[in-house]
Amino acid sequence: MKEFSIDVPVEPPTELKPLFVPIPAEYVEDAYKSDEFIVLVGPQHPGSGHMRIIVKVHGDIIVDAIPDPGYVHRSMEKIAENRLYIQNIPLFERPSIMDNANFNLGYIRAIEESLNIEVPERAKYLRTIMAELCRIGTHLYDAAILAVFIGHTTGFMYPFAVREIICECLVRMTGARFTSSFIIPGGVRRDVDKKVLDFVRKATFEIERRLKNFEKIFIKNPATIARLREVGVLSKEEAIKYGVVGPFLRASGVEYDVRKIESYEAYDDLDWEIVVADEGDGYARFLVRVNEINQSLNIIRQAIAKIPEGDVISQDLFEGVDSSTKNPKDIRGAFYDVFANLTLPLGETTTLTEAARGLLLYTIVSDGESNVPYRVRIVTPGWLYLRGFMESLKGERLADLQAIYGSFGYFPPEADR
Amino acid sequence: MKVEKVEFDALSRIIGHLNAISVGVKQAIKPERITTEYPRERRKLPDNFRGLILFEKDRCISCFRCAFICPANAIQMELYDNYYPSIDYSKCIFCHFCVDSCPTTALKQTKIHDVAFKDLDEMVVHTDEMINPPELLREDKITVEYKINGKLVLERKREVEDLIVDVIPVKRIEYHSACVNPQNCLGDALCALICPTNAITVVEEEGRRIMKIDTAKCTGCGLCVRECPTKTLGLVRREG
Amino acid sequence: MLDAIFEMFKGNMVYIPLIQPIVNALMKIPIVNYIVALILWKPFFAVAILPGLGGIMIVLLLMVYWERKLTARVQWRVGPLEVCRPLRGLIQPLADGLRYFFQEVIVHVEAHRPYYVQLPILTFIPVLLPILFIPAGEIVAVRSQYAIQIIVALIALIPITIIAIGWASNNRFAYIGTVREAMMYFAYEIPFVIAVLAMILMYGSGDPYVIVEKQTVPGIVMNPIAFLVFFIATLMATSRLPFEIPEADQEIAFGPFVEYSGILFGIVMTLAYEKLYIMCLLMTILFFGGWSGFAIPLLGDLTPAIWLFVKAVVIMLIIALSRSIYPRFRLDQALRLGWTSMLGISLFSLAIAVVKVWWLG
Amino acid sequence: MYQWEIKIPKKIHDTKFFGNLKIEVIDKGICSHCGTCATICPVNGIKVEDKPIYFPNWEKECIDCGACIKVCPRWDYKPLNGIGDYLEILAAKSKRFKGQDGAMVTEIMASAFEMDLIDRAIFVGRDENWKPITSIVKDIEQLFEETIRGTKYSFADVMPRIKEVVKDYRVGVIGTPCMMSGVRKLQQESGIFNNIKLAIGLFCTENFYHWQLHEFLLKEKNVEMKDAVKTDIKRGKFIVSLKNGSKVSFPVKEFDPIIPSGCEVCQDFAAIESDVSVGSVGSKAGYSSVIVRRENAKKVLDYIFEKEYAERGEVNIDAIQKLCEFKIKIHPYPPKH
Repeated sequence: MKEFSIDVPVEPPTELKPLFVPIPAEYVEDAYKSDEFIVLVGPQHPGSGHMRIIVKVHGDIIVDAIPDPGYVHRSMEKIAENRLYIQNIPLFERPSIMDNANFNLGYIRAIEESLNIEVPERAKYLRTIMAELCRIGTHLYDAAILAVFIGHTTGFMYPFAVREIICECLVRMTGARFTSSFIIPGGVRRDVDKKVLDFVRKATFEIERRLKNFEKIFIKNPATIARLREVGVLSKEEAIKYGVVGPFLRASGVEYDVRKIESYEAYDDLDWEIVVADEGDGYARFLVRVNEINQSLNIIRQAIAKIPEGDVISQDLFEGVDSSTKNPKDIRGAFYDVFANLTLPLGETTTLTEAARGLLLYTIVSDGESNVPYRVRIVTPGWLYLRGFMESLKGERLADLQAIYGSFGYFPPEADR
Repeated sequence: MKVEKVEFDALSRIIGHLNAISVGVKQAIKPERITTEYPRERRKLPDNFRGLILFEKDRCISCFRCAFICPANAIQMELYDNYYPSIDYSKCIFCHFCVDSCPTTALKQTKIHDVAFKDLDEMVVHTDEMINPPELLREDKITVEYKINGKLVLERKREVEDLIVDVIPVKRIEYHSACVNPQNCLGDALCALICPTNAITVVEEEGRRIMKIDTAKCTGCGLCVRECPTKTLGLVRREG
Repeated sequence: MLDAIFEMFKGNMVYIPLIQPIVNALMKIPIVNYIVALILWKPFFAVAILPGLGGIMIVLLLMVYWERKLTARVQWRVGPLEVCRPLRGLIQPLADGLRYFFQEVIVHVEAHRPYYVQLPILTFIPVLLPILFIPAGEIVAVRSQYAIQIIVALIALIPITIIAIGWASNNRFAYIGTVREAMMYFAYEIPFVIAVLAMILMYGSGDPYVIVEKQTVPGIVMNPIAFLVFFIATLMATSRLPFEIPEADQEIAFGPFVEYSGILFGIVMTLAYEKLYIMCLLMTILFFGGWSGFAIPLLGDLTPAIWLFVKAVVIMLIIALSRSIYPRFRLDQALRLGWTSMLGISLFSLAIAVVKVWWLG
Repeated sequence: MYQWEIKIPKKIHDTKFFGNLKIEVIDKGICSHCGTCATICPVNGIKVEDKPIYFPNWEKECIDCGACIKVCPRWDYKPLNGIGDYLEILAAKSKRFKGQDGAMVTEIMASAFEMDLIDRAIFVGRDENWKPITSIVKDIEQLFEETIRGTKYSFADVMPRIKEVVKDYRVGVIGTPCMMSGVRKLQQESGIFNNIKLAIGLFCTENFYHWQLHEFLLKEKNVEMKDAVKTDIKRGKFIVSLKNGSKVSFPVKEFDPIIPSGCEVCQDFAAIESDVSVGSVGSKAGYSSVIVRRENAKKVLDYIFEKEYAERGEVNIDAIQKLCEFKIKIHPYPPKH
């Protein structure tokens, strides 16, 4: 079809200038001279917010999408340089509060690797259970956001209701619904008793049962499938090229999971599979995460069945510490003595963690003598797959932007750190 | 594991629609509601719940550990007869590092998580306000507990849960400060300045300065040891 | 002159045995009797009370509450509760309306100020016009042989006001919203008209009285396909999920209504409910036997009006469920649905009607 | 009950101890700018910067402990002079390091690291303007950096940096004769400073404030310190070698107007109180004279020659003796004017 551009001089809107939009003025002018126009999605966006996407549309088709992240950048890496190693634990939970255990775990593992601490088996299992609970929570949260993006309010409420059960599990285990700061170098803060673990085990079945309702009303709902199918397709090659990570990479057919490749904690002892899909479209990305929830539930059940008795805090920590209490089951009373002057040996440690949304990297650089990190580098999954997200928007309809946004589960605080 | 392919032909679409509608109708008739009507009902919280922090003055040894470890800088030490902590709840993130740091269990967790403050100034809870729990206006008559027996049940009991938890104090070996390297001493008397219980005293005479540690008064907080620039002081186990 | 008008009123009053003693008493008082006569004058009663404005008010209050409560129920929540706890939050919509009243109305600089302010109020005209032709038993404003056709024609006016609202807003999102509204309008209007046509063909008349009379078996049983088309068209026309495309708050932030605030927003938001009410009245007449139902002696003339109203409201309450079941389709998917499947099955329903009328009598 | 006592010095003036120090030493102009007082100050109040030593707000913040007075080398000043006691005098040239002369300072420190005698050493580096920057060296690798070698002829805050490491590590210090006196006084005063395991003194006639030296060279001699690659004093002449290969030299006498008053009363040329003194005087070009004074230094030197890190040269003790006497002559105490 031949297109005719209207030869009417259109003034580019002045509103773009004072908004500190990171695009040149010519870009806007060019768009207005041709048949295209620019829509700013965000940052006060009804779905997620904290993120602006500058979208150039031609009719209803997105020609170009430029991300404008950083609205919730809190310079965590810099803040971390002024805090004790132990004080960074609550800080590093904050990028993604749903996923706190995984974010916590990555940091703690970096410290442990540097200090060469052997973590007791029981603590490892408890950490695995917590990490998986948080993974389910995050996937549910993302599913809920996806539902709200495509206008399904029930699809929003059901996952949040299920997440409430997870919160109940976490509050019984750790004492806080999220941001539990429960994982500490050398183990976990205190032992979790058998009753609570039993509750968690029962809760997994309840979660599974309730998710069946969710599956019928949202996941397998033809309207949902219609919205997500063949939308924002990233082929295997593209996904690798743009550095997409986590379930979104797996949705494009790449079998990559840090938990399998560089196994940590108790994942090696447990029986589970990497979930992969071939299509690489929005629905595949969603389904991969839905299936991962089932895998995670399976992991939790196995972990609770296999969990050994014993200490939860490494004895190495108490060595050379003049602490009054040296209880390997509860850190209470000795927390300050053990951790306040924690100093890492000179050098650099890096850990990879499979957070819910994908690969999470922590690098701690220590100068060997101060009790604060010299440098901490966090690379969050959100930041890694932002490029892939933007690329998958191109060529889709403006109405699909939300569906793709939701299918990626993009979480601005996590990406901005 | 490969994700199962989802059919999208006419028949499966119709089945999908019917499934969705059936769930909607089913839930509309008999919902599996998990909401609690909060101020009237209250969720039962576990004993280790990290809520408002209470303070027991007798146990406190003014060691400043809570103030030092606080990641949010919410704890300030206030001077009464000794130094005691006060918490700024506008900063507090309820990580309870302070509670875990306290060597004498002077700081205790409670299940109180819903306190209203009039303004920011009031959010700084001073020591004397921390000793007793805040005034509680409780509307709740019912305690709801999540119970899973095959299915999640919200067990509603007509009882009012006590929000204050009995904390078992941790066992602790007692210490006191001692002068281990008198030849290192500069006579700067920083220890005497920092000592929260005035256990270290300095008497100045002609040409000399006499330093004394009253071990009876000393709580073994270790502040002087941390402060001393020359490693003169050290902690010694209290005998008996 | 006045007497002549009074006589006209008196000659055509709604007879309700329940309140007849009071009416009789009031009719003896001068001046008041004029007012009472006017109110109970059937055409006026139809427009102003039932099934007209009064009905709309009740529907608005009930519908908003019901929709929120039902959605909450499906979603394992409680819903509005705190406004008047003994009534389980029944007057929540009233409180919301009150809030809209005291909220500041902002008219932004680039909007076309007169139209921007007037249009939400003007939308009442196309909404109320069809009500003139919807009879409820004896209570009717304008009696016409072609009432159904006229109602369908007048309903088609409503999207135009929405488009005008979007135009007056002068906003990018409002623009996208109006374009979507216009497109949706074309998608559902043709199958909708064909479905109505099928029913008219079936009953052999566009006169509601004839239609109701002929429905010994409800129309939904006679031609379920036409009902399906009509039902989906209703969802589309009133932009309810899964066809809440013009408003789409996550995508284009309430589309045509993005700039409205305060009471103007309140009025604009009721538009969809008013439209839904009219569509449901029409649906009741076409498929659910209109105002037919067993007579309640005490209510007299009011019985059919009540039946019509109750049936319409029940349908509305069922439609409210769609909101908690479906997400939103994309515009092109909805258009495809309108122009292919719905057009197809609407033609099929027409064929059924033709077959029934011509071959089966 | 623990009880111990500390001697406190006598106050001359009725003010806080830092006030006494200020009046008697700093304001009198006999302060050598060694920074020992800043090293010991328990409240970290005394500041050593490129200007006379000061304590901002001392009236309030000084806790009146008297430590600064106890360690000040110039409090109750009795000048030391001569070549001092020694075990051995020798000249040597490092094979591992390249320095201004024999690079023996770096060599001794590096060997001390190798012998596990010290964990940290405090060196003076410089920026492009030859402004001294002290750095704490943790291992031998850092010693191979270019900028920490060579004489800077400006005051540096070597002593205050000791405080950062002395609590936890064994330390090696390099400094001017006045700093060496300060180190000895510190060790007398508090046991913690026994962690200073090696003190290397430098031959010194006088030292300058960096800004004064910089300004002097810029205005009088039109020399930008940025362009300099080496500064040296040879045979009574100050020599600046520039990047373009040319050299600017002029008699040291011309420095007279910018010599700090503290240096004008100092008669200690050979760092008498150090463990080992190093300087260029008394040996051939490319060699350093080393005066070994104490056993610990002797061990290091033995180690160096055992491992053959350095080669010996001829030493001319008379030349050193001559300069010691010369310094007494030009820096009389009490000063004449």
